[in-house]
This record gives sequence, C-alpha cells and structure tokens, in this order.
Amino acid sequence: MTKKTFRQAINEAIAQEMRRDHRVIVMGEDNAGGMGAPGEDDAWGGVLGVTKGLMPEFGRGRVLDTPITESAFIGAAVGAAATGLRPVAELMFVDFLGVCFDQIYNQAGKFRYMFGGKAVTPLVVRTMFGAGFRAASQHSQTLYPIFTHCPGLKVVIPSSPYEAKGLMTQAIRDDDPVIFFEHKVMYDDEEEVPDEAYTIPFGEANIVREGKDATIVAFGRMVQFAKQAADELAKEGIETTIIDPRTTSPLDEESILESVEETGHLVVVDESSPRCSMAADISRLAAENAFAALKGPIKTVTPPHTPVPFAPELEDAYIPGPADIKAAVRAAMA
Amino acid sequence: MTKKTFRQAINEAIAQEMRRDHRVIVMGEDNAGGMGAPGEDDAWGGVLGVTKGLMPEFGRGRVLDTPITESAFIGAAVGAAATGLRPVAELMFVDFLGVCFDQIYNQAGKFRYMFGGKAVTPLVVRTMFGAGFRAASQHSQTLYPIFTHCPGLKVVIPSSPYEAKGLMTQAIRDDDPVIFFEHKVMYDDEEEVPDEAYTIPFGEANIVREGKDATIVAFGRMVQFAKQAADELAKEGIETTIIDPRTTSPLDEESILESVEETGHLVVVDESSPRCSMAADISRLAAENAFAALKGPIKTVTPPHTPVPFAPELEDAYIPGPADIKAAVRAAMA
Amino acid sequence: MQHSREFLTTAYRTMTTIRKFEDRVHDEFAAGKIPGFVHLYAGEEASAAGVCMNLNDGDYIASTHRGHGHCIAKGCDPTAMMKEIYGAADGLCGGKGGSMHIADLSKGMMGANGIVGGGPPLVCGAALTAKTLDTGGVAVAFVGDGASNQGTTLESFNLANVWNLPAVFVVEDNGYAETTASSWAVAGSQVERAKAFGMPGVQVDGFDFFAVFDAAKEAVERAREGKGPSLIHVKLARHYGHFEGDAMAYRADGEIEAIRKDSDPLKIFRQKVCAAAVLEDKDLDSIEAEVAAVIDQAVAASEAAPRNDPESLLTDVYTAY
Amino acid sequence: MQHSREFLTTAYRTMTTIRKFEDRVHDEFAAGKIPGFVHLYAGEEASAAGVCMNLNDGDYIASTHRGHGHCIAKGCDPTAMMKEIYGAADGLCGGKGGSMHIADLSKGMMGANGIVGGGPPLVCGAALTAKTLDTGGVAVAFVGDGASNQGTTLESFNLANVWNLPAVFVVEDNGYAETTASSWAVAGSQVERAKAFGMPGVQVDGFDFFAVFDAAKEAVERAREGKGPSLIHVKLARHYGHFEGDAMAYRADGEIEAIRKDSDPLKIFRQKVCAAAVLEDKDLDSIEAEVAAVIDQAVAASEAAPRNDPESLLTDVYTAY
Ligand SMILES: Cc1ncc(C[n+]2csc(CCOP(=O)(O)OP(=O)(O)O)c2C)c(N)n1
Ligand SMILES: Cc1ncc(C[n+]2csc(CCOP(=O)(O)OP(=O)(O)O)c2C)c(N)n1
Ligand SMILES: [Mg+2]
Ligand SMILES: [Mg+2]
Repeated sequence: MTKKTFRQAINEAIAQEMRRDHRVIVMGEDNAGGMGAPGEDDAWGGVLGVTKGLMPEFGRGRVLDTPITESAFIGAAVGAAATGLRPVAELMFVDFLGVCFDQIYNQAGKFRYMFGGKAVTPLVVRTMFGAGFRAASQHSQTLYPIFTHCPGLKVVIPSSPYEAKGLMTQAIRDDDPVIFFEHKVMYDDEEEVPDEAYTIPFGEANIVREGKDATIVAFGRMVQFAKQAADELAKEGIETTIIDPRTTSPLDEESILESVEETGHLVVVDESSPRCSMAADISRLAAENAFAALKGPIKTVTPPHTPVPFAPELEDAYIPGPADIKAAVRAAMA
Repeated sequence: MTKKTFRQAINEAIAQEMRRDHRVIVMGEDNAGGMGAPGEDDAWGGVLGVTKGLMPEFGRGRVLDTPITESAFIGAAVGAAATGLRPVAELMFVDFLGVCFDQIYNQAGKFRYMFGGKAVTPLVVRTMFGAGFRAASQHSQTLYPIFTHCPGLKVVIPSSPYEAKGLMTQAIRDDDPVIFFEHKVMYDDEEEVPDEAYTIPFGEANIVREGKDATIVAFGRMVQFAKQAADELAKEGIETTIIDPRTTSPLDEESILESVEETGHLVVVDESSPRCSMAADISRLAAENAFAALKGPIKTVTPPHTPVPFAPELEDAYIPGPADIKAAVRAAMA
Repeated sequence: MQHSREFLTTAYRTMTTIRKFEDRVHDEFAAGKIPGFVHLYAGEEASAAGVCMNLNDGDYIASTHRGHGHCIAKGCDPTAMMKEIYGAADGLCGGKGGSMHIADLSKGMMGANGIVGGGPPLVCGAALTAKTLDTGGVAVAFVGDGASNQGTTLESFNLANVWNLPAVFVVEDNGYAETTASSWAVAGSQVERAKAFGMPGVQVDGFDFFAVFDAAKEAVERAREGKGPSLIHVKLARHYGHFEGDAMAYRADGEIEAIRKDSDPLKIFRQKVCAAAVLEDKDLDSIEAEVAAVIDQAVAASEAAPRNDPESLLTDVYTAY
Repeated sequence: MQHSREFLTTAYRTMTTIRKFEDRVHDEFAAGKIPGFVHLYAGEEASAAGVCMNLNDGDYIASTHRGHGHCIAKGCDPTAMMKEIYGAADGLCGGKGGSMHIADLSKGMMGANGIVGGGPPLVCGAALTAKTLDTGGVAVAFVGDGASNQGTTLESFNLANVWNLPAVFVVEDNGYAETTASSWAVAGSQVERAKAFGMPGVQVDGFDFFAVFDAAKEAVERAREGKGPSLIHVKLARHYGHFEGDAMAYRADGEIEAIRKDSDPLKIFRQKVCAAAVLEDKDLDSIEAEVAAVIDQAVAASEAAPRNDPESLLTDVYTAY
C-alpha cells in the first residue's frame, strides 16, 4: 500500500485491467497524444495526464488517439463493446455530452432492453466534471443527473483515490455501460491505495462517518466538504452520518433510508444544478419511503440554477462548501 | 371560440405570431414537406401535420424544410435567434436530443449568462414526447427533466389545446430559449380554444381542480389521467386539488407549496423516467419547504426505470394511469 | 455469368424473402394487425442482398429504421422477425424492440436503428473490434440518403479512414428522406464526399443485384485486406411510403407504377439469370412458392405467439443492477 | 500593391494588437495573474485580420476556444477583452465568460466557443438571418483543423449549401488539435471536402495576410451576392502551446523558433509593404509603439478593475424568469 493520487489510482486500475484482459482498450482525444506529430509520443496522456504511460506499455493498437469526433469515437466504443471489446473511452469533459449523447443513452444504454436481453455492452466512459477550475460555463458542469435519469446506464462518482481505483476496476469488469465521473480538481488528492487490483461493488454506499443526529448524503468532491462540515459540527455537539453512495445508478437506497430512520434528519449535498438533480432524487427517496422517521424538513445544498461563471469570486460563490452544509444541517434540525 | 384540436391550437398560435411578427420563422424536417420532390408541396406539415398550411401562407422563405441535420439546423435556429430572428424550430422527437443537445443547452441556454447579459436568444424548440404510440424505445421518451435541469432554458408542457395555444404564443413572444413539449398522443384532443391570440404566462400553474384532501401535481398528458383519478376518488369521498404547473422551468413553486400547506398530502405524477425526474424535483420542493404541513409521505407516480418497450401490453403497463394515481393518493393518505 | 446456381438461388431467395415479408407486413399493417412506426424496404432488395452476400456471420452490419431487408439478408430468422414486429414475447427481441430495433448479434446484425445516422459510429466500433482482435471481419453501415447528411455519418467517414478500419459505408439513396428529395438535401455528391474523406467511392445501380454485389465485393475485399474503408452510393427506390400510413403526396403521379414496372430488382434479376440460362423461370417460381409458405407460416406463428407478461417490463435493462 | 496606406495601417494595427495582446496574456498567465484555460492566437494573426477586413459591423463571425484574435479583428475593445480574461466585473462579458466565451454581438462577434465545432451551426443561423431579413450581411465561421472533423462542422457545410446561405467557413489549420497532428486526424483534404459538399474551396498561405485577404474577399463577395458559401483552408501555426501551461513535447525541436523566424505573419507583412514602398518601417514601428501602450493600459485597467459582487452570480440567466 502506497500513497497515490486520484489520477494515479485511475491510471493504475486501467493498466491492471489491460494486463488482465486483452479486450480492454483505451480511446480518447490525446489519450496518448502526439499522434502524427514530430515530437514526443505519449505527449499528454489526456489533458490532465490520467492515461499517461498506458500507450508505451500497451501500444497504439490498444491506446487509441482520436480525431475530435465524439459522436464517431464514443459511438465506436459502443459498437466495439457490443461486438467483443471492453473499451474505456474518454469524453474529455462531460460538458461535451451534447455532441455525442445519442450514442450513450439511446444506443449503449438501450441495446440490452431493445434487443430483448441479448446484447452485452461492457463500455466505460470516463469523463471530467465539476467546478473550481476557472474553466467557465462549458467546462465546469456536473451533469451526472442527466445520465442517472437514463435507464440502462450505470453512473459512478468516486470521492477519493481509494474509491476511484476500486470503482474503476469494477467499471471495467462490469458488463453494462458505465459512466465514470472524475472531478477535475481532485486529481492531485492523495491517499493510501492498495497496489493490487480490487473492486468496489456498485450500489453499495460508503458510510464515511456515523453520527446519530443527522444524515448527510454527498457525492464526489462534496464528500470532502461534508467531512469538513461534520468535523466542525461535531465540535458543536452535532454528530452526523455521512453517506457517499459512490454510484447514483444503481443507488444504495437501503443505506440511505436506514440512516434516515435512525437520525430523522436528511441533508443532501450535490454539486449539480438543483433542478431534477441528485439532491432532488434523494429527497424524493426519503420523503416517499422514510417519511415517518423524518423529524424535520429535508435540506439540500446545491449551486444555484445558473451556468458556472468564470470570475473566480463568482465561481467560489457558486460551489457549495462546508459552511453551506453546516447551515443546512442546522436548518434541518431546527 | 371554436373547438380545436391540440394540433390546430399549436398551428394557429404559430400562424398568428408569424402574421404579427415577420421575424418569426419555422424550420424542421418536412415541416412543409416535399422539398425538391416531384409531387405536392406542403406534403406533410411535419410528421404528424402540426405545421401544415404554414408554408402556403408564409412561403418557403419563412417555413424552411431542412436536411436531416439536427446539430446544424437547431444550431442555425440558435444563431438566427441571437442575430435577430425568432425561430420556431422542430426537433421532431425529443428522443433525438442526443444528436444536437449541445446547441440547445451549451449555446442557446448559456449565451446570456456567458456574455454578461448582453445576448437575447428568442428561440422556440418544438418537440414531440411521450409514450403510447407503439413507437418503442427511441421515439417515446419524455426527457423534459434533462432540459429542466439546464439553467438558461425554459420548459413548457401543455396539457390541453387551450393551454397549448396560449403557451405557444407566449413561447414565441418570450425572449429566452423555450423548449415546447407536445405529447404525441394528444394531437387529436379537442376543446374550445379562442380564435384570437392570447398568452399564458410562464411560471403560473393552472389549478385544474380544488379539493381539500390531497394535492396532485401532474404534467402534460398525466393531467388528464389525474382528472380521471380525481373524479373517481371524489366518488369515494376523497377531494383532491390538481395542479398543472404548465412550465417546469420556471416553476410555480408557490402554488404547489400553498396547496400542500392546505391539504397536507402530495402526489406527483410524471411520465418521465423516475430518477432525477420532475417527480423527484417536486418532492424535493415540498419536503424542503412545506415539511411541517405534510401529514404523510409524498408519493410519486412514474414509469419504471426502464426504456419504453415496444410490445403494446408492456407499453401500457409502462405508462402511469389513473389507477396508479388513485393508489398513490390512497397511499399518501394512509 | 460467373455465378453458380447455388449462389443465384440464395440471392433470389433472399430478395424474394424480403419482398414477400414486406408486402405482407404492408397488408397486415393495413389490416390493423401491426402497431407502431413501420418502414418497409420493398424495392430495395438488391442492395441488402448484394452487399450481404459478401459477408459471413463473423462480419457485422448496422442498419436503419428501414431495417427488415438488412436483417433478412444478414441471416435473421424471418419468423422471429415477424413475431418481433407483432410484439410477441418470443420475437427476435422478445417483443421489446419492434420493427425499428430488430437485432441479432449472433448473426452479426447490430440492429435496426431509430436514430437516423445512429449506425455508422457503431460500425466503426465493430470494425475496430475486428481489427483489434484480428478476426478478419469487416463491418458495413447501411445509411439512407437522408442519413448521409447527419454529422454522425460524416464523422464516421473520417474516423474510419483515420483509423484505417475494415468498414464499408453503403448509402442507400431511394430519392427521399421522408418527403424531402435527396437531390435537394444532399449538397455535392456522395462519391465526391467519399473521395474527399480519403476513400474510394462508387455509384451503382441499386436495381441491379449484380452491380451492387460487384461493388460490395471490391469494398469488402479491400476492407478485409486491411486497406481501409470505402463507400458505395446505391441508387434505388422504395415501393411504399416513408412509413406505413404515408399517403406519398410528394411523389409524382405514376412514379411508383413506373418503378415497379421497369426498376424492380427481382424482375431484373430474373431477366438476367434467365437470359444467361443459369436458372430458369420455374426455378425462380419455385423459390417464390417456398418463400410464400415461409411468410404465411411466419404470420400465422406471430398471430398465435404468446404476448409478454407484465413482469418482463422490468427485465433486460442491465445484466446486473 | 493596390492597397491604400490606410488599409495597410489598419491591417498592421489589427495584427499587432493581436500579437501584443496574446504575448502579454502569455506573460501575465505565467505570472499567475490570469486564471483558467487560455488558448493563444499568436502566430495566426493574418487569418483573423485577412478575413475580417472584408467584413463590417453588420456581418457576423463565430469563433473558437482560440478566440482573442477573431475578437480583436472583428472590432472588440481590447481593454474590455483583457478585463474579461481577468474576470473583472466590467469585462466585455461582465467577467462571467472569460477567455473562452468572449463575445460582442454589437460588433457581430457571436462568441468564442468552448465547444469544438460549436460555431458553424451558429453561423448558418446568422447567415440565415441575413438572408431572411435581406440585410446584405454575411457570416463567417472560424474553425480549427481539429474542429473540421466534428459533425457539427460537416453538417453545416451541407446545410449552408442546401439553403444557399451567405456563409464562409475558414478552417484555420495550425497543424495540431491539442497534441494531435492535422496530417493524421484529417482524412482526405479540406479543399476536396468543400467541393464534395458543392462549394468552392481554396487553400491559402496563412502567414501571408494578402493571400488570406484575397481569398476571403472572393468568398465574402460571393456570399454577399447570394451565390452561397465557400471554404478557405488557411495553413498557419501557433506560437504557443495548445493552452497556457502546455509544455509542447509533441512539437519538433526548433519548430517554433523556425516558425517565428521564417513564418511570422507580421514580419512577412512588413517585408511586403516595405518592399512595395507603400509604408516604411518607421510607420510600422510607430503602430507597434501605439499598440504597446494600448496593451499596457489594458492590463493596468484590468488589474485595477472592480471584481464581481456575489449577487451578480444570479443575474443574466434569463431575460425574465
Ligand atoms: C436523428 C433523427 N432525426 C430524424 C429522424 C426522423 N426520421 C426517421 S426516418 C427519416 C428519413 C430518413 O431518410 P433516409 O436516411 O433517406 O432513409 P429512408 O427512410 O429513405 O430509407 C427521418 C427524418 C430520426 N429517426 N432520427
Ligand atoms: C466538443 C469538444 N471536444 C473536445 C474539446 C477539447 N478541445 C478543446 S480545443 C481542442 C483542440 C482543437 O483543435 P483545433 O480545432 O485544431 O483548434 P486549435 O486549438 O488548433 O486552434 C480540443 C480537443 C472541446 N472543447 N470540445
Ligand atoms: Mg432515403
Ligand atoms: Mg489546430
């Protein structure tokens, strides 16, 4: 066990699965980099270096750079998955879903159902999301609610390097199309990560922390902020449970409901836009199925219903933070 | 005032606005039809005839047929809206968003914000949605949650011919991008519709019916089913309020919360897939803001988390109906 | 004529099966027996048959909304297909897909597709699988003239060339996309587009099975040899409306009658093989009779087939969830 | 040389403004003063200037992520732009857009764009407005070599031709899309693609302002006369990385030095106009000095400019909600 960054953890999971199964391939824009160029090969390993080193080990036949053609190459990954490969394709920023979503939600996500259970589409789409990078409205969105909405897709949101490796390994071994959300400001986060391959099953939440007073459900980077908030609340004598569902589809409804049954208070922390969000989704879950246990209103912490602004001051105000979470827990318990 | 179908009501609203404002244009695949073909002109007026008759009156310069090229022509509508026209563009079935969504949510929906309030994009995207047409997984989806999720877009779901005309007129006169959802099985529905132009403002719900025992919030075709359910429940002595929000973005939160304050029970009926849906969204609204008034669990009525099946028996089982609504109201009040 | 009796018999059986299947679906739809959006391939048989007779079960095709002909030509069972179109529980896709989503991956048939232009990216993927796993397979995308303007199709032209994939693009130009003439909606030319993306492109007479077969043979061989993709622009015509129920006001008076009379791929095939004296009229007649029986039986089986239990609504969404 | 002193002065001022603006953004970024993803246009000045000198305020352009040069050439105020890049409250877009979303519709500048291939459909729309309202305007889409493979771009080629729009597509081929060589990623040829979609296409030397200007003049005139769209394939090079912070390992040793030395559009312009004796070195030097002062002032103003109040986070989403 060594300390690894979020970036390294993902890279290692992919490399190990590529060694284990020759059908696993990687593709995306500049995923190696330098294709056709006069300088160094493997020049980038993706924009933020996540896939660097894979091409030298596995060759250009299994680590494919692509033209800028998301419909064609994400679609190619879908078609390859349906015919015998296990592609790990990168949609660089999830904001770009608008130029290729059909191949994901109407093709990959529906093959199995439309074809009467006779198709298997073991596809992983890796994609960067989240605000905080000063990358403005078209490179900072969260958007996992859109994928979660669509039957046939699985949606994964790791909240730390350890989670990232185990969930990526599972994603690659999984026989359904998986959308894997990597928060772009977390790539340098470090923690102890086992060297050997391991899987974290989908649909099993991580109970990050246990406390009797209120339940906080948080996703991705928001788990970190929830932890900060919980530590600070603990000093005030408020003990919270933090649940990281890890996957929004499938969703570990039981863990959430059980915790709400115990605490009677629910706060959901979600970096996505508020409308038809995961914040709304989890609220619905509890309001429908744990109503009797609820001792106060469900509170949600999300950005406002606006695009992500460029100006640093505004972006900082946009992103939910520990202070917002603390306020929400207090409001829920008031 | 004469009886008009849902189809006629929409057509009339567009025609009247085209007469009123020369900047209003219509475009879409076969929106007139017969372009370049040897037979009749205006051969279709769109697949289900909604725009028929506009081309003969306004000419091909204002009623444009398009190649099958949704990115380019929806994007052209966006660009035209930003530069002085007021296009009404048809995305034939909303299921096709996957090939053109970028131009809608990243371009039209974000111009105003990204450009610091200096852009105006008066665009209407008309689109068909909904199950019940035996049209299978890629032509039957509901999908308005995806648009509602996106800041910068307005989302309209008329539930009757009268609503459709007033909301379409407002949509065309509105200065923001509007996505206008037409339920494909409702086109032949008829009711009294004024001949003259009128607008129904966005963000003002229609209180379809008032009753003290429970609040039902329903969208589009589900409003009809809610009415049936309410009539039948009334016979059992259960009096329900039905709220048709008409627009999901903006949403008339007040009307919903006020009603829940009165009745203490909430049922949300939504034809979209359940996850991150409008059912979830409205549940969140009430669980967060009207919790104290709630006397029982919020209940949601939605299809299951599956694609829309082809087989008629399965599709019928997929679509929420009056019986499901009645059961949900009883469960909410139990 | 260098083709064997067996080859010609198979070709004619395939085309006849498509024709009779489609004519029958047309009738049954008119009789109210079949629900939904149904797009018929009748009239275009030479394309599906001419292309697919160059393929084997290890090769893949991706089809369109007008997919029945491609399915039959790629070896899907007509009875299981008919059942699917009827929505039967034992249809080829369990009744969940219907006409627009018939698929049989075990035969290399990746699916009809409700999304215009949905197929070409998928075909790039199937071709990539063949290349990566070195199966020797090729993959063929059928697209309509309308679909040829969709970005997904055009992107695939580029990607297939950049990756040098064993792919073939077959543009079936039946003159219309719904009501819109391809002569209006397609700027430039299909063949020039192919060349501009760096691949061979050729236009062929889609009423002539042999013309299609020969062009496809060249393209498929080229792909199999690792020389990359090609495009075939097939000119043909559909006998029915865009979908069943289309009154076809946009077509010229007498257009369909003329097509049926002078440009019927089955008739033209018959003339050619009989003129070459490889087969006789009676051979072809007996194929027709055989096929007619198969279709009768497919319809009878579809009417009698079990319908889905409501529980099956919830199955087949994921392999595990 | 048939150009006036005034014309040449304007051209050189535009190109110099772009160059000094970009060089300065590069320095300020390196100094940690500018946040975010910043893509610089230095080296490509002749394209923006050569095209936009054929346009007026009633014409529209749509740009790319590498948009500063297009903005300046289309008349956006450099100080307001610099403020925007700094995220100031009084930036051209109120600080909400930043480098990737600079726009000024009042100047016909429809926006830089964070989505590769986002612009061409929008330009079809601006051209449609011009055509429908009969404004006499034209609309120009700038796209990179990378963007030329995006379906949105290719669809727009077809649509602009089918609708016969007053549009021009300028493919700025700087050899790379991020790290990927255009020679690899673009199958076929840009000019052949244009022709295959039914429009004129021409390749020009993007280091030569006059070559670009002449090609653009022809294309813009053609569009203005209602004769439809054209494509210009401009070969050029960027001086900096894909974005600021890019180490450019994928480029050859000495590549940038050679470009700066032999293929600098400003130097080439200077040589040509001085050789033709229409302007002298000192004229150009004084333009450079003027521009340097403008850029100094723009940076100073940007550093001093007010930042946004948190409340403005919530404004400008809708006109009314
Ligand atoms: C993305 C998308 N846009 C539009 C449609 C609606 N539609 C279905 S078939 C069709 C026409 C297709 O024309 P073509 O490609 O020529 O095929 P043909 O029907 O002639 O076989 C259209 C517009 C669709 N299914 N998908
Ligand atoms: C749809 C989409 N895909 C990918 C990206 C990421 N991206 C930004 S710029 C770029 C390269 C663009 O290359 P080119 O079009 O040649 O323009 P250049 O940067 O060379 O000016 C890429 C891949 C994006 N912004 N949008
Ligand atoms: Mg066609
Ligand atoms: Mg480039």
